[in-house]
Amino acid sequence: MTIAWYLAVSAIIFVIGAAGVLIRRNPLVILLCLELMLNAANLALIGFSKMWGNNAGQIFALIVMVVAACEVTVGLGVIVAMHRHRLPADVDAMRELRG
Amino acid sequence: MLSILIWLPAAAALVGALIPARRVAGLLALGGALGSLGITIGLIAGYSGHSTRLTHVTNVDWIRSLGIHYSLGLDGLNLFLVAMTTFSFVLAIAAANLRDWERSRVFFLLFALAESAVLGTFLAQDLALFVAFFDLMLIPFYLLLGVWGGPNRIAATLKLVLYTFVGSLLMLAGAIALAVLTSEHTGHPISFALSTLAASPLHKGTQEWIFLLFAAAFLVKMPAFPLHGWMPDAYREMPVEVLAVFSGVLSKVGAYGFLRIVLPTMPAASVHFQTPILLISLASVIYGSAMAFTQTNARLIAGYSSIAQLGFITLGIFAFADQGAQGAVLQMVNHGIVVAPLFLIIGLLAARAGGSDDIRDMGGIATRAPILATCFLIVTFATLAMPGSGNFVGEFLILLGLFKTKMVFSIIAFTGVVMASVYALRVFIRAMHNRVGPQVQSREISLRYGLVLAPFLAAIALFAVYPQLQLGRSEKSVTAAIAHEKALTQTYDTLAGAIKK
Amino acid sequence: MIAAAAQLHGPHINWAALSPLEALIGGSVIVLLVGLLRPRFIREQVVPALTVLSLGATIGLTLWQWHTHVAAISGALAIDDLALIMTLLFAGAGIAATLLSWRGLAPRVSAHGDFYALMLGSIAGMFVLVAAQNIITLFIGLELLSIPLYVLCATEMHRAASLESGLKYLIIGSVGSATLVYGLALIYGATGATDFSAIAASISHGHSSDTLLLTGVALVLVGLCFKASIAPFHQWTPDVYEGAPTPVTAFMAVATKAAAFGVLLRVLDVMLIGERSNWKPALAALATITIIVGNVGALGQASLKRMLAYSSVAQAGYILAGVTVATELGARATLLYLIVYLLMNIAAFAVIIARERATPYGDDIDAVAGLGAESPWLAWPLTIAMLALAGIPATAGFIGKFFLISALVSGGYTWLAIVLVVGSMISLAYYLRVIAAVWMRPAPGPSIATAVGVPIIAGGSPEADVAAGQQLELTFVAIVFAAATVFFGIVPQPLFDLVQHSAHTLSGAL
Amino acid sequence: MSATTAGWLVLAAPLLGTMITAFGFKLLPGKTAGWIGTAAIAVSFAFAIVAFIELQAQSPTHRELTSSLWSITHTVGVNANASILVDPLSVLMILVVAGVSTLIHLYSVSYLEGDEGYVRFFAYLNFFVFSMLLLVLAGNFLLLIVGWAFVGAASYLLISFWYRRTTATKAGIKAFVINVVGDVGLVLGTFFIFRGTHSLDFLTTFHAAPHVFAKGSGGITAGCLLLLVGAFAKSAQIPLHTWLPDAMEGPTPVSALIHAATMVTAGVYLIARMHPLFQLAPAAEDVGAIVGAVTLLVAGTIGLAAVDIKRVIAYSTMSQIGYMIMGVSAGAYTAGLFHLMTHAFFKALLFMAAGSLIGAMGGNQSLDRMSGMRKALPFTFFCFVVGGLALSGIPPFAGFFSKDDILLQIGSRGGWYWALYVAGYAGALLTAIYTFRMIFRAFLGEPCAEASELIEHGHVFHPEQPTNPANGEVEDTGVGFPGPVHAIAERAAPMRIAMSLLALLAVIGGIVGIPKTTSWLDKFLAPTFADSTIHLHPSNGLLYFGLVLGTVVGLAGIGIAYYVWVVRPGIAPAVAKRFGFLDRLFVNKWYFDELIDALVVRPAAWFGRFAQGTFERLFVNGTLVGGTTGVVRAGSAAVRSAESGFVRYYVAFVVIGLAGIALYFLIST
Repeated sequence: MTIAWYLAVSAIIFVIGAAGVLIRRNPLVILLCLELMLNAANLALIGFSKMWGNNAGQIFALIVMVVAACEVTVGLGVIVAMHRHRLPADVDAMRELRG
Repeated sequence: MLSILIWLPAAAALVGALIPARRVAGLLALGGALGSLGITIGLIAGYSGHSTRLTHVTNVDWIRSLGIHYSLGLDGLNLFLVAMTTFSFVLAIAAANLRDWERSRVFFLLFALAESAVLGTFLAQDLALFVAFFDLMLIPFYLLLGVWGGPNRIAATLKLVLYTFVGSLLMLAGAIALAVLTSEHTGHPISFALSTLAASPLHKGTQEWIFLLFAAAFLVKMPAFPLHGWMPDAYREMPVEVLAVFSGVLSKVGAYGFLRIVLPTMPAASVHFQTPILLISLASVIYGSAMAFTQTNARLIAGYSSIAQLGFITLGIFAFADQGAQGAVLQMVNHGIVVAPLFLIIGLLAARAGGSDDIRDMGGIATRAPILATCFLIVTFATLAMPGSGNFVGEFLILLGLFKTKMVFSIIAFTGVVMASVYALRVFIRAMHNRVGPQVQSREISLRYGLVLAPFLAAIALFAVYPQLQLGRSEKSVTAAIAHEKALTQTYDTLAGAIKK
Repeated sequence: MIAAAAQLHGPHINWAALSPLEALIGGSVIVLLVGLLRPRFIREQVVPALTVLSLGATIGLTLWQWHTHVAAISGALAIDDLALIMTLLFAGAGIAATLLSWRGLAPRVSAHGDFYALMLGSIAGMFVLVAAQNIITLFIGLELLSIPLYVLCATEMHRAASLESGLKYLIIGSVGSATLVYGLALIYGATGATDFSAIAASISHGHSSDTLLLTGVALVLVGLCFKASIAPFHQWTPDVYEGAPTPVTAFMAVATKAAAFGVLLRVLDVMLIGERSNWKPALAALATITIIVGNVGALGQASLKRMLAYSSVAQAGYILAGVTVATELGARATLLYLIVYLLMNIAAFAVIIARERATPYGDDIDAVAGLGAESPWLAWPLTIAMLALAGIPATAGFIGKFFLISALVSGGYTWLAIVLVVGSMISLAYYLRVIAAVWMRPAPGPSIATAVGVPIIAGGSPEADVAAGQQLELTFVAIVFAAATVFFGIVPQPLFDLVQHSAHTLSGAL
Repeated sequence: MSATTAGWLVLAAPLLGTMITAFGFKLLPGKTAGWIGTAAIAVSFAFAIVAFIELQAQSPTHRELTSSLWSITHTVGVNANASILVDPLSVLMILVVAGVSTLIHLYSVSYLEGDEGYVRFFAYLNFFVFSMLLLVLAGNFLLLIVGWAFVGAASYLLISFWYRRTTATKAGIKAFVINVVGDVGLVLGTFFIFRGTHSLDFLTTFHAAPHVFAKGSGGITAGCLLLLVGAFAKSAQIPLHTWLPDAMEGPTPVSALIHAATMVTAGVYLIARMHPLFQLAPAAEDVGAIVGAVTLLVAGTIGLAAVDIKRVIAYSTMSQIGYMIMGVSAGAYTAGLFHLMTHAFFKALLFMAAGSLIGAMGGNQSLDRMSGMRKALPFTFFCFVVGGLALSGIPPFAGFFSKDDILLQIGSRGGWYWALYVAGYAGALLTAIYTFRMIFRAFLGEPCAEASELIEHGHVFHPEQPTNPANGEVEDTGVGFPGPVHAIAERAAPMRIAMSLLALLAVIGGIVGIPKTTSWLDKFLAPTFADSTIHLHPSNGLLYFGLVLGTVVGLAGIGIAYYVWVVRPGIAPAVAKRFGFLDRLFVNKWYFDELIDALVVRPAAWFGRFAQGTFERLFVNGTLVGGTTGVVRAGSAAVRSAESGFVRYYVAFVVIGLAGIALYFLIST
């Protein structure tokens, strides 16, 4: 099975994630979609690392996971804070800043 | 020496701004200006004009990495412009001292800064330095107009600054391009020194678009038709003391820029664009005059008349004839020492006509103010360049030069001379003569203000009987400035003649 | 991670070279811990003091390491002039931001320790970012820089605007990072290497037109341009800048941008130099769009923060132009402009914060109306900052623009120089509008002051209740940076000497 | 002292007078200023005589003396010094100018009495004399132009001397602007000549001209025609004459001095001075001669119809100058200058008499109001008659010899010049008619109210509420209006003295140039015109024929006038009705004002209004400013609307941008 398949899958996941960010309005879902995008990258990395036979890609993937975790944490924190202030869980409602 | 000349006013005013006393600031600013004037007079006395060489040269590295030098120099080209500047500023600041200004310390600081910047522009011998001073010059006037100006000053400032900075930013780009491309052209390290740039001109094509960038800046500054959109508002709102120097001195920077920078560094382009520029100038002459005799606001009449005058000056420069250029330089000085008192007098008239600049609200002011009337009369005659005034000698030379190279332009330009007589006298009559206007309280000019105007009249008289004072000193440098163009045009003409045969 | 890597390879770590980074991280930890102590004095006075101290230490160590050019952690990081100058820049911005937020609201609502610790952490991230020598450290640095900023934006939790900006920044930022990391992945896939030099080498060996690689490059460009707020990836900038606490905005505006451009220089001029022919036109186009979008967007903005946000977009366009030419001169011009940009922006933000605290208008332009008469010590710095941003002579802004333009012209991008000039023309309109408000308008009457709606919309905040008297540090910052702006406008040679060698590390590729 | 020194002093005296009166205006009580002014001119006249004697002492070939003080411009080939040229021509002119001016100053001492602008008047008047002397003494074109413009300015100042009369200021600016047109012509002409000779100095130019310009070549012809424009503007020749009648708004002495005796003859002097150039441009000479002839006829006809007494004299001035221009253009230089001199005498006299008459009428100038003044003003009447006879060319009065001399010379050129000859005598007939129409209507017949008041109560009529006769505006007696005193020669000694002296000159002035008998003037002026290529040797037959014809025509004219306005007063209106068209034409001054208004003034004003109303608003502000700002604003709106606040849209932009770049990369390789 050539690298192309891994790439294809990862690309599809990436696009799905992006599409999710574009379409969904719930911040939680958007966070999930972001996770998808990052993991698409991970898949690609691991595939390449296998292809090139060096493990730099895998290290990178690990790091990406950690980073992803951090991002989600911060994101959830902010969402919680918003919830506390009775702000709707809807990104389209966040339009106080514009223009 | 020249550095002192430039920075003395600013320094003095800065001290004044730091001293927490009301009157001191103005007097210190005046003192600084006087100092510069003194230095200038010394320089004139010491200047022979036997060679085109720069004198009193200051030249130190400013930004080594970009080949920018803080280099100043004096020659026949800028000697009398500097003199005119210091002279007008002394008297304008003196006039300003006769009034009370809120936040007077800032006012005089800006006023003096303006003088320093203008002097720097005239003396700079490095393109980058020139550009820097050229832009810097505007900031004090921007604030002077914006803070102490008339009712709708904010709009005026915006127009003024946008117009002029649009020009000068284009020039900035042009200047850098000129220097960088020259250094690539010659292979020498980049340098903004005018002498270097003039030494090795670029290819014609390159010169041409750079020329346009510079022309934009200078034509806006003058202002020339049709780039004068900022002029009416600014002139209407500016305090007259500021306006006197603004119109008298700053407008000359543009024309001077052509002589000092454009013609020496871009001869091919200058020749290439001779006719378009001449047409613009001619349009300025006629349009300015026409506007001047339809306006009813005295300031605007003077403003449009200076558009026409600057048109004449540009005609003289781009005639590429010695007489024309000499006349142009003479005319720059003449116009300066004429238009400044003109605006001061308009201020006095407005004060007597219930604060209105509109000549329809004036009339009959001469009845109780014969001296003021006489001053105004003399200035008026000088403005319309009546023979016997220095302005006439200037226009005579300009038109003579133009007549030699471009006869048709010269003949058309004469209509401007006639129209000048119409609008100038129109102001005088509508203001001083005829029936007394409704709110007019005619009263004689105060002694102190008379003492401010007197030097102007004296200068006008001096240049009327002895313009040679300047012509003799400027001849060498001025002719050198247009030497390339003369040579080029002549070769073109001979070529054309050959082709005909 | 670094530790993990160490056990695997037992790499040689040059502790001395890394000392600035150590100072930052250590400082961050200490600040965090001290912040946990109870006494009010410690939290409100000592913590900021410690922050400043550690930043000072960073600067000191940076100067100590001056002109060293070594690879640390087995080539993961490179300590060279570029990195060191950037570090100075970040630390300076950090100190300024600390002073600006010292008596501000943001640290109070979040625990002081956290606030400053996050800031230091973010600075550490910036250091890693500009020093990075391979794509992994690049990514680590980027995230270490970004994540704290997400939090910092949202610190003023009682303000919906603050939260909104935080979340927006987070979402879009994450999209950006995802794009970046995906791009890096593709590049890795195309070249099989993670080190910049190795990647560059393999590109020069004929992978230059590989589809995989090109896609990767595109994704990486977008990811980085996003951080540098280059149009059309700039849209988060106005919202986030306006919503975030003003000191944070100031910090982001200068430091983040600098970091982004620092890494752009490295990535483009070292790693992707082989792709020059491809990315140069793209960047030129982006620069043009950015300059125009930023400048026209800033017109007529009532909120000063928003105006400065757009102006920062425009400035990013100018700087990107400097990057575009991909010459040593261009790199130097870019660096110099970044320094200048720091000076003038901090000065402006300091004044805005001062007014936020003194008036009920928040960051609305009314807040500075009549400032010239009221308090010249704030009016002049603001005026100078605006003139500098507009590029008026006798200010550093003029020098910066001058250098940029000459770099562009000599790099054969004269048309881009003209675009830059046109942009500056437009920019005059809104910069001078501020000056006009400062000097030519009277201070607005109390009638407007009572209108409560104004401040919130204007991104203002209850900070207004802080007494106007206690702004010495703000005035101080404003004056110092404005003075520097003028000083380097008149005596710019030191700046040129500073950046003189910075580009040498890149020059190998250039 | 040498002739040139005297020349300089001739200039210095009036300048000094100006200075004293101008600066000391607050310190000079009563008539002091008047006497100072008069003295200054008298001194100047004295020096003129000295110059004359000194010049005569020189040998005839060395009578062109120049002297220069300092150099005004000496650069890039344009060299002009402050230099004067003293030769018979200029000496004749300074003698006439200074002499007549002295008398007119003397007259004014009383005439302006009681006017609040008294001192200002003499400052102006002195300045005028200075300018005029500068004009005639100038040794190069630059100085000539300066003097030329200065007299224009002085004339402007004096025309609108009563500056609160709007009519006066209008007339003033009209005169000034038309004079500037003349200046422009003069300057342009100078350019053309300078282009050939590369010199502004008179003598150098004159010597060089024949070598650089081929006779009748384009350059010189253009130059001379342009010089003629200058001459016409100053000397009120068609079509640049319309300012002169309006100039009568000025005080009467001004009309006498500037608009009769001196300034308006500058054109004649110019042509005479430039004769070496004009002889190279025969076309220009012919134009001058024809225009002169036309002017003398047209002005004569208008003189028949005018009712304002000063305007009648003004038109007669135009017509007489027509004679001179015709003469000097046709090469009859001496004759032209001779007539210039005599005309100065009798026309100044006529104006003075008119002034006295107007004084008696309380400022009113309309012939319709006047009648029977003879008893009231016997002396004035006498002067009027003497002047009138001289003007009508009745022997042995001065005008007789000079006018006939011009016509004689012209006739002797034969060819088409005969047409001019005939026109000249036709003009003479008209002259006699309108002159005596004026005299008869004013002095004969039943005494009018003013006259009888003067006769019976013995004091001059003074209206309770003085009004501007031109437009009926009510005047006050503040500065800027005529004073309350109406001086008449019968009461004021200075006026009487001045008038009697002029009357004497008007009678005997002709003696200096009696053809074939004395002709001292010919001999005196010979050196100046020695280089003339036109040599006229009129036959005695033509001479005697001319003398007789002149006398007959003059007497006939007087006869007709007497018949129409004294014997059968009814005829005049009847004739006017009979030839209604001609009447309207003459009354409306041949519609020249309307013509110029339509051709020049209106278009200029229209252009001005267009520039201000349309162009400035639509293009300069609308397109240039509005357009650019509009584009920028639109862009701003677009950008800000894109900044919608929806995060997902921002992401969309990121994706789109990404796609764009990626596509570009993939396509470009």
